[in-house]
Amino acid sequence: MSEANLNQEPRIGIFLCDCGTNISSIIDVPQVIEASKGISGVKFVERDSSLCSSAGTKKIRETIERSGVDRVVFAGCSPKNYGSLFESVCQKAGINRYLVAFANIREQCAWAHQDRPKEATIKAINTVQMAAARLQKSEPLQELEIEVHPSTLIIGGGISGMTAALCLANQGFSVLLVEREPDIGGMLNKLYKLYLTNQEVSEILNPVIQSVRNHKNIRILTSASVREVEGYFGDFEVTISVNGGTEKFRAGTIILATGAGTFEPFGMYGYGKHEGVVTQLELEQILKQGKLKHLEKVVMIQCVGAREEKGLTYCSRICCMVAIKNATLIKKLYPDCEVYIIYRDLQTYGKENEEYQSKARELGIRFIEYTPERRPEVFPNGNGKVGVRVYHALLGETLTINSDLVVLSTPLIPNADGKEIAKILKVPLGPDGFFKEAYMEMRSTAFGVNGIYVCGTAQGPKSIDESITQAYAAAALAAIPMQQKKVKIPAMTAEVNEELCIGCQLCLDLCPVHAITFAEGKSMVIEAICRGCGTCAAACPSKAIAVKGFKDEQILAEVEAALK
Amino acid sequence: MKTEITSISKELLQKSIDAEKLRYCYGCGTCTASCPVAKVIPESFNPRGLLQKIFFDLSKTLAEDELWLCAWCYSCYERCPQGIKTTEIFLLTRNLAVEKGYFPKQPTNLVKQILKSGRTLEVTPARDRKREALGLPKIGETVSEKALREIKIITEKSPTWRVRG
Amino acid sequence: MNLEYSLFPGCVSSAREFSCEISARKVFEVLNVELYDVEDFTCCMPACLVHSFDYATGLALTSRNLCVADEFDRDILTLCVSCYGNLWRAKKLMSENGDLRRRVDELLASIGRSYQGKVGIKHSITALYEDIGPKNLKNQVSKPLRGIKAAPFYGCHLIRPREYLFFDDAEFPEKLDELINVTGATSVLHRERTGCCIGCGSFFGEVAEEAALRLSVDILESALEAKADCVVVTCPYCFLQIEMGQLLFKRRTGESYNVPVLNYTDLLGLALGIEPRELGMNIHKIDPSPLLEKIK
Amino acid sequence: MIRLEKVSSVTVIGGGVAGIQAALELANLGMLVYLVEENPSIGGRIIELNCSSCRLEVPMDCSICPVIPKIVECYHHPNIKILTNAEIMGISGSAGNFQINVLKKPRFINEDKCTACGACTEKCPVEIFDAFNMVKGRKKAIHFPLPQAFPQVPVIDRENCLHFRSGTCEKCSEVCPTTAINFNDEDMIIGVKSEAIILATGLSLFDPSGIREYGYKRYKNVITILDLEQMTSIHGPTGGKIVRISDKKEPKSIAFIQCVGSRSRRTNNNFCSGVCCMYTAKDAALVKILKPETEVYVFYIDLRVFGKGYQELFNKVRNSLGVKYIRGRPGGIWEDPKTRDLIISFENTLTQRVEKLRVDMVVLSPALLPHPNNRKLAEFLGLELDEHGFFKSPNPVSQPFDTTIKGVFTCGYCRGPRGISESATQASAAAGRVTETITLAKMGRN
Repeated sequence: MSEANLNQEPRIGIFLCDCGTNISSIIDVPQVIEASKGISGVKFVERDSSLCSSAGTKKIRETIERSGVDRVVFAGCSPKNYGSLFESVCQKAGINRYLVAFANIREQCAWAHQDRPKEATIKAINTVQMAAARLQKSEPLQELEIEVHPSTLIIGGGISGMTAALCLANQGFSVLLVEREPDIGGMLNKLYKLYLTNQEVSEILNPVIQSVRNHKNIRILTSASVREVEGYFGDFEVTISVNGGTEKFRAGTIILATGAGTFEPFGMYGYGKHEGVVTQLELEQILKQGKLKHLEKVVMIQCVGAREEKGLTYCSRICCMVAIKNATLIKKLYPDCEVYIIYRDLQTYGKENEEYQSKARELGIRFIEYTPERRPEVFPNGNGKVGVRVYHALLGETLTINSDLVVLSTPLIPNADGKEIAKILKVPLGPDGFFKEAYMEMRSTAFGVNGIYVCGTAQGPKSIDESITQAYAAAALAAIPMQQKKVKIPAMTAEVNEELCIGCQLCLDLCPVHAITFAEGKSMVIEAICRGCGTCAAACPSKAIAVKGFKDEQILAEVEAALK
Repeated sequence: MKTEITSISKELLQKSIDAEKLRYCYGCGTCTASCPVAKVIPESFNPRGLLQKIFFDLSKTLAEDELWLCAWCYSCYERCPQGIKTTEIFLLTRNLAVEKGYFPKQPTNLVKQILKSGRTLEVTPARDRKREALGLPKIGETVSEKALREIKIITEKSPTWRVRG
Repeated sequence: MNLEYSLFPGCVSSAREFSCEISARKVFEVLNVELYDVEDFTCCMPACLVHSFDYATGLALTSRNLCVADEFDRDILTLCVSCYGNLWRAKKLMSENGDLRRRVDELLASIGRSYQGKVGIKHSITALYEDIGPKNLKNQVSKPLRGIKAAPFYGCHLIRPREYLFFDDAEFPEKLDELINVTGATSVLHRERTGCCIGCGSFFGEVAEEAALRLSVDILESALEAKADCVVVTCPYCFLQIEMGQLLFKRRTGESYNVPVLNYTDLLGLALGIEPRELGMNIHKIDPSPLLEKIK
Repeated sequence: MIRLEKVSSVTVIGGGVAGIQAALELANLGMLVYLVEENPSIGGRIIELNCSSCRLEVPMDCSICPVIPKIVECYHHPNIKILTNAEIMGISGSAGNFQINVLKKPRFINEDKCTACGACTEKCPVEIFDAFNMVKGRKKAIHFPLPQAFPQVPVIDRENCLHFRSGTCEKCSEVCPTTAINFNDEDMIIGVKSEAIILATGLSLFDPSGIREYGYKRYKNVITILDLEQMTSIHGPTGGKIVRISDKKEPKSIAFIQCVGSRSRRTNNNFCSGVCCMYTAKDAALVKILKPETEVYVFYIDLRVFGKGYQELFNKVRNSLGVKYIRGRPGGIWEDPKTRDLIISFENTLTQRVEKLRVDMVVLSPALLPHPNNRKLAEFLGLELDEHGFFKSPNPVSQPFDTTIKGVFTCGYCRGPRGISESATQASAAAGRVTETITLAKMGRN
């Protein structure tokens, strides 16, 4: 067993993986082995055909224990793939995980230069040398373990926020639900009936509101907003302004469910100018109040303000279905009414949506395709009628429809206060203005920032079932650290050398996450908050700050090895 | 070209359950892409466009020559992803056209020939003699009297078969 | 094997394209198959024309022919794929016992007939393939047509729609190719093999004529691209269109294709050792003799 | 750490993206998870896809790379028991107490001993058909699973292995340096008790040869998008090069055809597979980036660009990369018998022009169908399926991943078409729902 001893010369072991033939078919592995053996401090170079296999991991552990090295380089695939696996194997063999380095000779050498094997081999040798050079200057680091407070702050009391709240509260966690409006329910309060099931919204909304209100683990604050979030994952300190004053709360995790707004198409297709031109949301209100008078012809226009080259570039995902639903409702109310949906591409993805579209077609709702090059025109046509002139791209003809009502389908847009919330929570917004998740494919409800999650239309336009799904997913992610009660945070945080610190406080202003405090004339890093970005270290005029694991001497050693 | 959209004919939809399927057409163009007529005279015939027109403006479509250009080859019928019985829908629409008094010249003449002889093509005595000369049996200017009589009885019951001439 | 059929010659072969009927009668005679003429058959009353005027009346007129055929205990044998497809369509529509069927039954009752749909419907090609079979045909070939490359032209209603025509695949049929190869000739793969000659459908005067001409030219080009010596058809309508197309093209441009068009029965007849004249090949408008010389 | 004997157990059926993600969330929430997978390795459909962004260094979502660490994590998680080569034989009981009988078929190779050296596959004398290798089309009777499957331990095809057919060959076992091969492995029935079940059976592929006019399986250069994904995969049979199957030449023009068998009453698949428009956009981009001079066409009906960033990616693919989009579903394809080029007949429905296009290669996007195993599972559990074979939800809006039976939940494609991202989100969600349900049930009991 080998404990890294800084007084001793570093003892390095190198594992080289063939990755089946992925690496060995391009890179001259024996040459890399030969070169690696010459690196100072290297005690062994071990080659394997597949280190990630069960046999491979067993071999890693045995080899380390037998040789007594204190640092290990893995030359193989990207650490994205098996990095954490190899680190944990090393840890079991007694090696601090911060003394493990990776040389990516598969993606960055073998694959990137598959047509130039000679150069790829040289690059592979360099990559291994750099990793080893860096390791020689590395120190063992200890991760900080933080207790996670079993409570969640949920911002937004719409269907997503409420669903997440119930899921967590039912697991015994305490939830604080903060809603900006005087009442919970969110966007659904404004809607009439649901697509797919044609139920009234209240049928699904009311039971959820009741459960949330009656749950002993949920506390609701309405007409309230989040002012400030301090602290860190596991122990956030939240300031909420409510009832004209502010209150402070503690939360282990935070879920963002602030929802979205709707685009108001003033100046487009006569909206706000001609009577008889409304948005889908307004139509929804009219239908809900039972005030829709008999109509002969209704025209709905899709993608109003959406899917544009500039501005709102995205597809709002739900508008086609909303239009088809409202068209269906009108058709059921007045079967003789002709209903037209003028669309660009029908977004009736999947099974249920496509089936719903078919049913609408069975009811005789008619679909007209337009292209962005030739948009429909809306004009007043006397007697309270609105004319719609549209080039039916599939017919190759211009049609004129003398309609009683024109309904514009407008996209969901980011909430106006999104920017402020993003700033308070230090989470990113995407180019479309919606909250930007960590990674769309596998982590659509998480942020790069740990302990904060997102769900519902705050993350992007989506339907009710998709919002509910995301709410459960966000709740599951938030529940994991609270269930485990503790989280480890990476040890690569900034560190202040008090002797060198001159107290200029430059770092305080620059730190994007407010992890630095100032006391007794010196800067101090709160490790639980610091994400190791290195901004402070780069800026410090007296070189008093360094990021653990990324110290200047480590980086310089790596650079030196590269230039050798 | 401007068109005021009129109500779709209830008659057409009630005629046959297959015509209902027309509503499932999302205009993918498989029919036109498969159509031999559209291949050679696309400016005159486009089955996809024709289906859209039937759906959007039936009354105008009834008067159009395009309706009679389908060659009845069943290529589109065979390939339509939505299983729309295109060929049959064209036939039904032609029925409506005839009901409304649109009698295209050539088909009408052929039908008259059928009423007269039981065949679409005339067999003149000279042609019949040629048959004989080639070793084929003579068939006469008309089909059998009995058959011709039966054709008359059946067609007299149809209002649209009152082909004046 | 003693096969017999009720011959349903169809308007085109009876009134125009005699060669088709001549060669079919001769070939079946040689194969020892009895073809009976039926007095009361009429035009098949093609859906594209007759049913266009009145669906139910048209269907009654077509079904009447099936009723006539039921008087004899023999399958119908058509020479024209249009008749074949049209009769099958009637059989299919009559099997769906809806309002349409009831209306047609009334009309048939008015002439004292009732639809049974007992006898089968064959085309000369389906009879040759299914009832006699390529193997039996091959055994009877006495003059294999080696050296001839033939471009098969299946004809729409032999293969489409699959909904009620089951003879061959609608997109990649192979049975006519197989029958061609039985004669010792070689079938060639060409792009228009399942194409349409527009003969039995499109009606609108000059526009349709123009379309027919262009399609004929396309079919000929397709055959020539595949280096075929002739086009082999299954239907007098296709025969007529592809021959006429060549004559019209020559009149219009002065250039001629001179691609012989053969009924499949012509090809089979030759292989069975029948003289071209006996098959009516002497009345073809595109002279087949250069092709016939190729055989030797 | 978590003490397993006290915790609740959940069975996840299906080891694809959805199943893996659900298993991981549950395991991290402190449950004991049985992950049952019918194939010899976990990973599911996604490991058949290519790695695009890592290769291209373009900001494009890679389908496979973010999933690989999840597969590894899942395989090594102390709370997850993975049963590969396993078939569900029967399920009894109800919510809180399901008894699941699993038939674990033998692998014949000791996963702990195998070093994946490949000596066995090299020596094996039997070649069999390989559906995932359009180019070579062959693999050995003992072979590795797809390159990104886990574990990377060879599999023996019992049907074709000479040892199992006639007892005449033990070549693989003779050359194995670690004596990992054991022909005497036997079937095992394992009884699993679970409080809840998550179904994640995934999808199956429509056979596009059913759409006869496109000539799939008849024309060599008509392939499916999965074939292309394999070809463009660095692990694939061509090492990432796109070639025509007929002559192994790089195509100068490629046409993609959407909605092959989907959105079709003719095939009884009257639904949209939900993912094809975007994976086609991604692969069309990949072709263009790899070889910008390639002409790329996409035939579509409606562009389904509903997801986050989809429209923007599509704009880029069409406007910047120059992929030509044509609205129209081709009528048919004819193969030039000499060159094996493909001539597509189509109508551009936005211009009403009827045209022909000659291309070197055609790539079809076949309909994605629910997994056939759903029928059997539905029978065991008394679940309702829809007419296509997707699991039904009691209310698709408010209970998107519940089923008609208490304690049984779904995630991923088995409930309806969805992409990787939505499948993964649903998997996390289903895990949340299961935990909630189990906690509530326990509190009710106590």
